[in-house]
Amino acid sequence: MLIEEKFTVNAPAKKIWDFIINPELIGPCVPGLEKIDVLDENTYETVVKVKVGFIKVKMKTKTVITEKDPPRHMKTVSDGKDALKAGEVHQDMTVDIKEISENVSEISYSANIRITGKLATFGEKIMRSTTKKLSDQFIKNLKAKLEEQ
Amino acid sequence: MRDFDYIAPKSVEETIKVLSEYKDEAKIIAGGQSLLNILKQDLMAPEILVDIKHLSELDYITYDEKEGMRIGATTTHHAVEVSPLVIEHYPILSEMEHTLAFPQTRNWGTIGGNLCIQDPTGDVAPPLIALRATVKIVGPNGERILPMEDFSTDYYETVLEEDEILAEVRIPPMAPRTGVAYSKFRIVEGDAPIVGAAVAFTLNEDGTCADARIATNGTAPIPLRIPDAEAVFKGKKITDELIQEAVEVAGEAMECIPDIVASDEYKKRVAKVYIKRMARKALSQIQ
Amino acid sequence: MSEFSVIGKPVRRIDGLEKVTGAAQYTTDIKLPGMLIGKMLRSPHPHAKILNIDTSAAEKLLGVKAVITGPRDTLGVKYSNWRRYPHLMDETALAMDRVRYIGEPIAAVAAVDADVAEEALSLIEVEYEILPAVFDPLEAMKDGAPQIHEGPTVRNNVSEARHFEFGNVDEAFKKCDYVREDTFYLHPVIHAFIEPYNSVARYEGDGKLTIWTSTQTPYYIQTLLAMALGLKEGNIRVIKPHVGGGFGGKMELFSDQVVAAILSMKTGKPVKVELTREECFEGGRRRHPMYYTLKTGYMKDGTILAKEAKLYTDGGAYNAMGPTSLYLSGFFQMFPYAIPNYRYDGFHVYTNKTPATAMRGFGGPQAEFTCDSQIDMIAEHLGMDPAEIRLKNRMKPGHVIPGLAKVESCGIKECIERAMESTGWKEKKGKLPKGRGIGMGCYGFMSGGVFNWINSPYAYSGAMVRVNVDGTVDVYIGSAEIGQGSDTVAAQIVAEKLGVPMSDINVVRGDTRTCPPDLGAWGSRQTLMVGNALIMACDQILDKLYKTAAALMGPNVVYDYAAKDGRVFIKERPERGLDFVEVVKAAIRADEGNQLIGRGYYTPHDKGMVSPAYSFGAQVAEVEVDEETGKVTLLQVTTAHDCGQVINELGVEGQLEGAFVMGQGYTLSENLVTDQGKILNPSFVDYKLMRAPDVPENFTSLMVETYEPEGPFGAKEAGEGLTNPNAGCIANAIYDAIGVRITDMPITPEKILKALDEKKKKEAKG
Amino acid sequence: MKKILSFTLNGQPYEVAVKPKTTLIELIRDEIGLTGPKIGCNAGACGACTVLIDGKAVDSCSVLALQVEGHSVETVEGLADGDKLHPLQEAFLDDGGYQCGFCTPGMLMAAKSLLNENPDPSIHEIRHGLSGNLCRCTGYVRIIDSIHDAAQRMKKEGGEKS
Repeated sequence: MLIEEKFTVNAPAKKIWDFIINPELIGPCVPGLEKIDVLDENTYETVVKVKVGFIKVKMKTKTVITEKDPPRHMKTVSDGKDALKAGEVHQDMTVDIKEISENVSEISYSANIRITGKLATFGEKIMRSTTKKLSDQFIKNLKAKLEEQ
Repeated sequence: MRDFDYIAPKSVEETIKVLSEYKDEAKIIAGGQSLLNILKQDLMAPEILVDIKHLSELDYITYDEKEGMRIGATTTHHAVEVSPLVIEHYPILSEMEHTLAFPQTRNWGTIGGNLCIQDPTGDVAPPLIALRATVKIVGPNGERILPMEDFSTDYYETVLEEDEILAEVRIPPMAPRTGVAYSKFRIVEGDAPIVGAAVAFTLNEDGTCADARIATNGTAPIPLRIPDAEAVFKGKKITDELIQEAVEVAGEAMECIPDIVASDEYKKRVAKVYIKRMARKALSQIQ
Repeated sequence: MSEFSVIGKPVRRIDGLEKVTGAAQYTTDIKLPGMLIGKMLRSPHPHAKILNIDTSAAEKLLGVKAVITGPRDTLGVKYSNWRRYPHLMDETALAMDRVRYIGEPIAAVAAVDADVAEEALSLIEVEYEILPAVFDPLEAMKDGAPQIHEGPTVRNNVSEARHFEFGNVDEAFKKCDYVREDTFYLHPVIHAFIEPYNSVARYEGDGKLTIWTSTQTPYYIQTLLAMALGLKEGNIRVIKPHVGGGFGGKMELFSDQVVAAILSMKTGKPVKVELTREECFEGGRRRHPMYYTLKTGYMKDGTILAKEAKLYTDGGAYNAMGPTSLYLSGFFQMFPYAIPNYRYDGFHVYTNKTPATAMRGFGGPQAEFTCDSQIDMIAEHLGMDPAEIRLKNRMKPGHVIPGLAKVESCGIKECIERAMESTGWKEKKGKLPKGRGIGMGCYGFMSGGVFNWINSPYAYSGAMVRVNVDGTVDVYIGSAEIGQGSDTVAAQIVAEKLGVPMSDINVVRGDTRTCPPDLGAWGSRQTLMVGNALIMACDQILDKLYKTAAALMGPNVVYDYAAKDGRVFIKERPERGLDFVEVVKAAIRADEGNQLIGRGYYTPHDKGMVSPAYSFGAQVAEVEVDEETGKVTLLQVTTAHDCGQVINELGVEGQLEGAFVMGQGYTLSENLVTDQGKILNPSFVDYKLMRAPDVPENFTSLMVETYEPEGPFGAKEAGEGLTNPNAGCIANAIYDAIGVRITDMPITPEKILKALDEKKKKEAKG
Repeated sequence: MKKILSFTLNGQPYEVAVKPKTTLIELIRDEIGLTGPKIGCNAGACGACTVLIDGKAVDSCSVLALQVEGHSVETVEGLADGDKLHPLQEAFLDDGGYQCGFCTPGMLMAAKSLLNENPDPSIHEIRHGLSGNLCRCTGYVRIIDSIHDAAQRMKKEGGEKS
């Protein structure tokens, strides 16, 4: 499943970069985030609880930032496992930030998500809508945080 | 399937009590035609199943000239399908049930269970919405009545609290000069719908539209009532042009989700075709 | 008027009573004392190295009796039906150090019940190193693509290439008035037999093992299991109870069989391994998806001079029967037409998906879809009737495909003509109201594959017939009844030959300990091959009986004898004869009480590369297309099939109807959808099979009888061929109805609407 | 923890202790040992496990065993009357209504349910009545014919009796 989003934020690129590179800041924007542990500069672990239809998923995920080109480009690889073994999620994400004007930037990201196990099969229909919903929620949170200051 | 405990309460009252006690550790089973599949996949792991399938106090179909019809939640699809009362007063419901899933599903599955699972492609809700049905929900604090279209909240989710059950579907008497139609699109017969549409019209004596109802399945995470499209008809004489206009309005309201069977654009397009066809069919029943 | 007593007559099947009373025993019904339940752990990754498997927690679980992994508990033998061509053998029962598709078995457990076994699986910890994966054959062939198998014969994931050529293709193309080239895509579907894969193994000690299993090929299982386990073939007894369908999906050795055997050897108890439906999808097999390019050169009068086919098949992670599907998909491109110049190149490409294999039609459905679609395009281009161009280019009896095949009997002309007549083709073609259309598809199919990949030293089919003193007959055959009715056909052939009633025939089958070796149920081979073996066996018996009868009657001249209706009599003087039982008794006495046994075998000789005989057929479908939704409804379908002499009419009709409906699903609804190697619809809820209300209400099967000299009583196949023309036939009917052609299978309503939109756009532009 | 279940199977009363999660098909096949009904998909989609509950076809894989408390269950094993086959069975034999036979026990019970309710169904009604039963071998045509034939036989038999 490939998710591609593009949206603008009223903030300069540098500000966005500092925000998204910091797990402590970006973490809370992720819907359902329960816990975040920063392991090192480029690695962090999260526990996210989401409801996919009637399925309650508790995903423990390790994310590694594999490419950094501040303040324009970053790549991450994430591997997550559900506590109840409903499935695993692997995600390769690319984020690009483009400053459109002094205080307006465009963020585009594309996430190639591979889901295994029951989540992938039984939840296929719901997964797409849920993923979209979560992604929308994330963007909303991110914008709110970045634009509030 | 994971192990669970099982209890078969003897009444609705007892059911509510059990639910209040176990909260989200309990799950209600009626016919279980969808639930068991979910449990077999270990996608849900309740501590206890509360079986209401056998509750005869929820298994009934009655009709009253003033109040209309009441269908108990554990009434099977098959009972609705063949009920003389249903066939007489709301033939569309019998027709809908006749093509719902398989005979085996209809013989054991219940109308309430179907609504509570809230599969967004489900057949039952759209015609009920078109018929202005309401649902009775019973919980520890008594009952509440909701319009059918307000019952579902999301994919496989409803307004029911952990200690509530859906007890009854109520359908008001059909107004004179009313036509109702429902049909669905499938590639394989007997299969779940890809999309479906229900349309109801009530005409004034002068032939103008007194009321319209449009509801679809498979076009959003929940059964979708589309008031904006209904409004197109209000007070007007229903023509093919008007139907086309309403269909376009209806399309705007849909948020179809693509899946392995069809894209979102295609689903929307076919749902619009079905609204058009059902509108014509409903109209033809009155004229 | 046929002279037969049983052949071609409506007889009840010999397995009927047990099947309608629920008494028929399938492997899944077998429960042995002390039996354990085995389950397999499968890979969640399409391509990964296995770094470590920790089974310690699973082993400690109460109720677990054994846990096995590939490297620790198996011989790691690579096996498959390709014993003669070892470079194609690429699969092991459990992964050794790498997994190549989602669903590949890694470890297995035996436990006291299914719950414990499943829990044990969840306790096995596997450490993977995820490798890059590739899912499309064209991607997989590119330089730099992940390499799924190493080995000297595999290059850029191509495990096998097939080429054949005859005539002078390039010259012929130059001579042609027109040449056209089209590319088609064929999608993956599954066999969808209703009985899942399952086996019960019981190790008896001393290297002896009995296995009950749902298979089309008991003999292959015996030989390959011996190889995988390091046991002697003869010490392995394979019992095939009733089988709940196969369709090509159960003709190989599978992990459930090997794992059940190893678990039984480890625990000393019988072990049952039964796949869930989801496992049948993920860990089973499928029909090959293909990119198929077809170039055809033709003359103004419709004569086809040359063809060139090139295809890339998505073989999945292992070869399975892919190389033969590949070969046949090129071969059947020629059928049922006389193509003077032909070149074929096919490539079997590994991908990180479930392996693809033989499935009813064995490469034919893919070939015929492209062939039938394109021949209609050519007909349209020339303004010819599609039936006429087919008739013009048809094969004729005696047709020779250089180096590949010789076609003796061929009733394609009659098939086309009868299908046209029965459907009112001439009145309908191009004349139906908009939204309705009629289309044709034609085919020819093998009647008994001559492939001996397994390298069996035995004959392809063997048979033994024993006549008891009371005249009852025991028939021992190694062929595999999997629902197609082959045991009944065998009984009919013996009853006819010996002139005894069907009720006196007892068929002993499905047990390698008692039955002769036989290559099994694939390639539409059973009627022809076992039939011929049975005829040989019966002839030996008749020879003895005729000599005995002659001695008993002592006629003054040497007469020919015959056996019919319970009598042995002088052919020219039917009134002069003896009771069959009397002759049998006398024959046994005369031979010092030695049993009256006939033995027969059949192996085709000098019959080309593919088959000793070919069936033919034509199909016409009338469809209605809803132009607002794209939905296709089949109004009427007629098939005319040349199966030589009909042996069991009810059986032939049933096979034709079943094959058609399978083809209908292939064309319109079935599709195994994957996303990065993960099957998204591994259930009968989401994988859309045709159901009773979808079958055309008006289905006619016409039997065109020819006489096939190589067939028993002149008979040929009836079970597979008709799977092949459906997609092309329906596609052609859709084109006739609404003027859009779908070349990308399956033909979904959505694709039809899209094509209609494009057509309208084009028309608007002018 | 197991619970006690009382029900009738092919006319015989049964009292058995079952786990709550045991499905009806598991009870019938694994505990009681009647192997007529089959498991094809275990998801209520193929109908191979079809049995009758109170005369109506139900997928026994999609019913918890405990839910048939007090009900009457009938499997294919209960279809014949001793040695006398049910007209449906006779018709399936004569008309080729089966091939591999794996779907047949479910098919027969779905057919019986249909005929219980509608003794004289049209071909259309039969097709519709079998929508819950998958058959990969026959293409359904002969099954539909068999059921139509059985209905005619039953009508004739009924006529002879009265």
